[in-house]
Amino acid sequence: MGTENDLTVRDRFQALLGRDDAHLWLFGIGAVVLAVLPFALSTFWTRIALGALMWIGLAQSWNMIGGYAGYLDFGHGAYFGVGAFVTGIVMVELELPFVAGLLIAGVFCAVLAYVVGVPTLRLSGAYFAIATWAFAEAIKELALILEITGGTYGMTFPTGPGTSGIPLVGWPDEMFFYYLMMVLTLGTIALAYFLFEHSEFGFRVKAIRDHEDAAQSLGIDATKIKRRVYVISCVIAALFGGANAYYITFIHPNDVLAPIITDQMIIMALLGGLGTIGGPIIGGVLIFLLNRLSSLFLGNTTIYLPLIGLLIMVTVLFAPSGVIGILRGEVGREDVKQNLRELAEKFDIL
Amino acid sequence: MSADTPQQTSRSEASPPVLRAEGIVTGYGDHEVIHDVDIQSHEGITCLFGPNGSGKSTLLKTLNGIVPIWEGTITYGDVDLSNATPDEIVREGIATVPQGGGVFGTLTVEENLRVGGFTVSEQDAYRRRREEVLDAFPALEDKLGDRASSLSGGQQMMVSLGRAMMTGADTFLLDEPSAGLSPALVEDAFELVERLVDRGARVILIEQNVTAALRLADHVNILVAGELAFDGSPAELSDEEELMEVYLGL
Amino acid sequence: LGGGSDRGGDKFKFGVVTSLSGDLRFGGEVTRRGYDLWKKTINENGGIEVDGSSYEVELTYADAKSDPSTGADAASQMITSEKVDAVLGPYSSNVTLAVAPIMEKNQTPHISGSAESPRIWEEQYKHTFGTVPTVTLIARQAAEEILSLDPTAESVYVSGVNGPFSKATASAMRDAAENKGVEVLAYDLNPSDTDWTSVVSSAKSEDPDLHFHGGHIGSHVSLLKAADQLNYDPNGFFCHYGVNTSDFKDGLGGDASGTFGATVWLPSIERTGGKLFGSAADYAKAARDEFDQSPDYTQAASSAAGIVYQQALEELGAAPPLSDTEQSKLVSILEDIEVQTFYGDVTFDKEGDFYHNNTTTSPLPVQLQGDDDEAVVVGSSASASEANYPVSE
Amino acid sequence: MVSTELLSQSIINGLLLGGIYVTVGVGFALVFGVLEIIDFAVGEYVMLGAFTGAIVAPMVGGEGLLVVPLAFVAFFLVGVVIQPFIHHVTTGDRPMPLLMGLVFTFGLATFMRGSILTIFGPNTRNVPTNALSGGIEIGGLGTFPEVRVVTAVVGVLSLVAFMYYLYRTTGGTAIRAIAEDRDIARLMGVNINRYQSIAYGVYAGLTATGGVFIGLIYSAGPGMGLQYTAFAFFMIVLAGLGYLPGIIISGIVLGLAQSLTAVYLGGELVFFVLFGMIYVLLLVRPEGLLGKGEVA
Amino acid sequence: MSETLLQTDGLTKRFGALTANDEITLGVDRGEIRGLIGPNGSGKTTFFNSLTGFYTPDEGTVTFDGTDITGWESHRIAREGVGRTFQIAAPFGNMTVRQNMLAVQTPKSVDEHERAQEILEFLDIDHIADDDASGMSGGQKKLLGLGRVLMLDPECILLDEPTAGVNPALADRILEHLRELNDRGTTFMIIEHDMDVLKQIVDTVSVLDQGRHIVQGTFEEVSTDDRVREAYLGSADDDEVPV
Ligand SMILES: Nc1ncnc2c1ncn2[C@@H]1O[C@H](COP(=O)(O)OP(=O)(O)OP(=O)(O)O)[C@@H](O)[C@H]1O
Ligand SMILES: Nc1ncnc2c1ncn2[C@@H]1O[C@H](COP(=O)(O)OP(=O)(O)OP(=O)(O)O)[C@@H](O)[C@H]1O
Ligand SMILES: [Mg+2]
Ligand SMILES: [Mg+2]
Repeated sequence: MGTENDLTVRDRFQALLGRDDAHLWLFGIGAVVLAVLPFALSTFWTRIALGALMWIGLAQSWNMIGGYAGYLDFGHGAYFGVGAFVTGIVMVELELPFVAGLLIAGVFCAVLAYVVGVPTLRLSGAYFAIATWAFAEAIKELALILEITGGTYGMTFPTGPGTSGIPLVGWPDEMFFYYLMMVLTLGTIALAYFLFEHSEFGFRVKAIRDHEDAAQSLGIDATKIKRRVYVISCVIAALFGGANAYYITFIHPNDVLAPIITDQMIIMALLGGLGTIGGPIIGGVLIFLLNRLSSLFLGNTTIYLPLIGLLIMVTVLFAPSGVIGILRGEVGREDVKQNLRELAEKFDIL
Repeated sequence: MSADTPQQTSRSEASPPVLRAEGIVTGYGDHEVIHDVDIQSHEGITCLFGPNGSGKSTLLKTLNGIVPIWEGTITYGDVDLSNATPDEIVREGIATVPQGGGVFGTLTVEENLRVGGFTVSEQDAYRRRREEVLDAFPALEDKLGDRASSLSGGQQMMVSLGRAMMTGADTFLLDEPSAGLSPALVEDAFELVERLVDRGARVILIEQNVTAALRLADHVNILVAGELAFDGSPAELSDEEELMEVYLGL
Repeated sequence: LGGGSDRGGDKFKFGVVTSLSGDLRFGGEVTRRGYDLWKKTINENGGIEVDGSSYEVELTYADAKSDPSTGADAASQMITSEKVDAVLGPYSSNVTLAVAPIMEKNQTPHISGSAESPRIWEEQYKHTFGTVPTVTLIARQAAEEILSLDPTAESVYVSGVNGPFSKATASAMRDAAENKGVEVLAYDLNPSDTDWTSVVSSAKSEDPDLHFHGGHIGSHVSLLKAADQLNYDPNGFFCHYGVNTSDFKDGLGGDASGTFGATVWLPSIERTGGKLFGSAADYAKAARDEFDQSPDYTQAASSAAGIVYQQALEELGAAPPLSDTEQSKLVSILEDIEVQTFYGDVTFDKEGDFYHNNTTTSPLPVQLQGDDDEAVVVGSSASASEANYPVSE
Repeated sequence: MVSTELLSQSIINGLLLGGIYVTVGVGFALVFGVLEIIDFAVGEYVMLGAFTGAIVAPMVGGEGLLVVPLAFVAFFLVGVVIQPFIHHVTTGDRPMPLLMGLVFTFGLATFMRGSILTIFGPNTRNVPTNALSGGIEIGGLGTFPEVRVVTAVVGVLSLVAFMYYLYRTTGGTAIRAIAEDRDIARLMGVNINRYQSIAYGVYAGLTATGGVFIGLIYSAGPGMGLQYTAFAFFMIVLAGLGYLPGIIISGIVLGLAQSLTAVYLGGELVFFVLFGMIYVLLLVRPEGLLGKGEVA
Repeated sequence: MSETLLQTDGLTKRFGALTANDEITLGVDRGEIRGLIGPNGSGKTTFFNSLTGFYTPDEGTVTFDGTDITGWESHRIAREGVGRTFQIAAPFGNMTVRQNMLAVQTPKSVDEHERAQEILEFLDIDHIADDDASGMSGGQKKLLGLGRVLMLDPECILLDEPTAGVNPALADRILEHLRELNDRGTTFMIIEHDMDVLKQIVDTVSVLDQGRHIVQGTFEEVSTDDRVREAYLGSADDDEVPV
């Protein structure tokens, strides 16, 4: 090995990140790798990859409102589910192709998010979190009793050639969905980057997160900016919801509107690193794979549940800025020791 | 006014021990803020001046145990307090009046005093101290049942000082007690500090209201960028024209 | 990474997609015992015989984690990575409904030993079959028999959980009552984790002769506990699914006695018998030896699903691994198959609302009786025991 | 055909259901209002309490009530040990301490639920009791299930005990002082670690005790916690954040809404009505039903 | 030429039973520096909050440059030309000091980066420009608050105790800069408890007591007014001991 011997992987990673155009490079390389990936994978692994892509996108969409704007949206999954059902209703009831369903779902959820956002975004902190949670639960219960969603019997999507509405692809197979998710996810990441990391808009969003009153006094229209972020992030969740529904072909309120959908987005964003571009990517891949592949490594047991629980606790304890914090070198051995020392002090309870 | 004839307690007869910090180095995270500073509580009022961000509050917080020190020693008389926790330090007889008073707004005045006397397990001692406090600040007597947040700024400062007295301390650490108070209340605040000293206490006082504080000071320290730029009497300070002008705006 | 290794041809390989974790883990475990026992027994007997040579059976599991999309991925894993010859299906209709399309896409045969929801068969999936008659049939027939017990009930209160399986069950119960001309006082659907005192209070004020309830075990337990707390006691409770499980009996801690249920199979039942296990009793013994607990009908139906494959493969006469055309042929064989088993006779409907569902095996009402709450068949069938009715404790 | 008996029975059911929610809400209101912890594990303490009942009761003669003191002490100790971790993640220079606490306890809840599921399996278990079974009929009014009555009484009594501790004792005053400003409380000589641990321990113990009762009423299952977590949140919102006595009102409102909706509007609608109501109430009255809560 | 820039008319704000601002009628002329004094709790900060849209006044109107801005949202008022600082420092804690400056909604024409740097240098906090704002000392946070409102560059700036807790040497420089800005046309209203500061800088002073606007005049007039002495100054300019 040459003189670069002394550089650890982390140093190199940091060096790369330090470059001005690093993000562009990473994004480009990532996109190319993703584009050729399915040719190297079996159908099963393609499915896993597309699942991971979807969760990255979902985690990033939550990160927009939760991480960047600081509004803990505990009902984000509602839009995933509503997107799924609207897409389905358009396809089943109106017999329109999938593409139309997805677009209508996007528009529908934009309007819904706007209408919901106006009163709900007036709340903050725990109030906002609980309100959105209750909202999402109410939506789920509504879907269970409505006729048009299939109620508790769920909804089956039309499949087969022609249902997608995209002439190039006949029968929508895994490849189709892989590229669909890839486009959605890369689009989400690029959007998040330009909105939050590459414009004054991003500073304003963060200013609102840190001190809303002060932001207002400096001419920042908090109401409008929050609403914009909320609508964008909800529409993204809805698009993923619609795409996923057509892919799975069967949806049920208890599945696509389950609170665990939101919980996962939050955990992924947080574990990876809140309010960053890379965080949800890392967190999304990590948690999704752990969830989906745990049985390959751990056998058929539920032991992965307590393990995920532990992983979350340990991350919060020692790497509050998430895995991205570790990669950036914010969490070194010294910090862990320091953390342990401080923690030990808190056990002085006698 | 009772200020002239303070109730003599057994404590105030002997001068309290000296609180002495030597070679203090500390900071936040990796960022060192205080670089090898010595400071001690002199007889009467020891003032600590310095520009914003020079580390005054940080230094004070090492003395009361909120900020742990990286290097150096802190002693109180012959007790080593270098690694002591805030409650141990309070029990030794060192009380803090935080910036702005820091009263517990949702608690009543009485309850604030009770929290102040938290370390006092003996009922008699507790009652005696409470008497002393009400003696020193008669204005509080009518307000005992009121929420502390409903009091005026000056009254809140009385609560804060009274609460510190409840701990039974004879050394007081005060962080900008006059900040934000109206002129009448600034007067009050300084008068209250003087009363503490009259009762035999030693005080370390951070102030930006340099003019007023200098009138009371028995000893002056000036902290600049985490290092001690001056350590001496007010009289000696008046010779240091440059210091006075650059850091104290005088 | 990449595809699964090319498998050798000495064994028939079946993929099992079922929920081994998550909310449905209990049912998933039951199906797993059924599939495992079939595999063990057939391998002890030398395997599946095709053209004179025998091939052992290999099962490979994938956990659906009670989640449809995980189930779909698991199914895909079975087909594309594990390259299985056929698939044994999941527990619960939601997961089945997500797995079935994968089977259609890959034209892989798929038999479920436990799915009972009518929704599955309405979709008319060509490659999916089920050995348990849909709950629409089970609940209706059992209900009709219970309604015929003496003294004949004049009114019934129907409650249920608002879930796909449970709602189908409750509505079948209601249909049964309407068929028999019994007054249905209410048809009351609730979320599964609701507080059942409301249902009980409404029911109590209606004062029905019988109370029918469609749900899973948890809701039965809550309902019956609430009934106990509010001193509500009609002549009998009929709950489906799962009164004959330890989960139900443990959950009620000794108060389960007298509850009516429905089944298509019991260890004590008389069936023609046939392949692999000579009789229901033989099967029950084998199951107890293996798992140390009595099998219920879901487990039996899961084992029967294996036996159906066994006979179909014998008829097909192709050695493993099966080619795509052989898999398609296997599906056509399944469509026409008639198998006699310890579980009962199995055939699959070829059209109608129960397309590819086995509607041949006949359902029976049961009741928990005696000190250890043994389930016994009651009603009009030849071997039926005397029902404890009106139920006294 | 409106039966007054059914109406009064429904009201009884609603009130007693509210009593069950109170047992869960009390401790939660304390840790939320005083320690500023949004504890996602609240429902899991209920679950653990119920499981303790299911497992220990058969060893003590099949009487679930005997498990209550044990559950309280055991989970008090568990809480005392867990609190320093939560304290650690919600202080210091961490960004968004509220979220950190929330996510940490989310991990804790996942850990608890997953462990129980892995160790004991998914089955529901009975928590037996001989002392409390059946209901007391009061002519014209309806039936009062014994176990539910006792639960509601325990819930209200623990609220009273909490209020007494917080407002009448020095330790309680110290806890309220900590709630306002941890550092200043330390400067008054309060060992904040100890008092926070006590508060959290009492919460964990009480909630687990509530869990034993809930196990007696329903049964114990590893997945039962989630809905109580949701209800605990809604309890404190309706009560008005930080306003302890409001817990009684919110229990009553939730219980009655649930019971009356089920009987008069239809069981399917129960949770839709409940969640919808909570959402709308939060929008129009974030300071709680009584208007005594603090609004962030 | 004296022309009224900011005018309130009967402005009233109540909190429950407490009337924190009681029919305050007060005008600030274009180009002047107005002092606002009064005892703690007399309603000064509330007045600022009512002016800038943080509170909706119960009664009365606010007019700025001829436009009625009563009840406007605060960001609109800020863009209209009324900037303010907070008594309790309110930095955006999870951003760097520089990002705090860049977040401000500035007019499109200026080079934000250059401007931010100039202001940070002037306030003597440029050395920590790329540190997290949450780690600043009390005084530094105040300075950042001032820096941000200077970024906004409004026609009229309301300062809530800009020098409280600020080192006197720096306080002097801040005042000097305010005067400079004032010379270039910015109008100020300053809440300040330090009489020495006020004396140096203000043109006129308004005094609030218990929510009411009791006196207005030059510093000299006001500081010798009996009501003011009684309510506010106490023994500061007097030898009598307050009761
Ligand atoms: N919690 C903290 N985390 C990180 N850095 C801090 C923290 N508190 C203070 N600092 C830094 O330490 C230095 C000293 O701060 P300190 O508060 O002690 O100053 P000070 O002399 O009291 O100033 P002021 O007069 O403005 O109150 C400052 O540069 C500040 O940025
Ligand atoms: N949001 C609020 N809710 C209730 N009461 C309030 C609120 N804001 C201020 N008050 C009350 O209104 C009165 C005026 O407060 P304000 O903050 O305006 O005083 P101030 O003149 O700025 O005092 P100081 O000089 O101490 O800053 C006080 O009695 C205060 O307690
Ligand atoms: Mg300071
Ligand atoms: Mg003010």
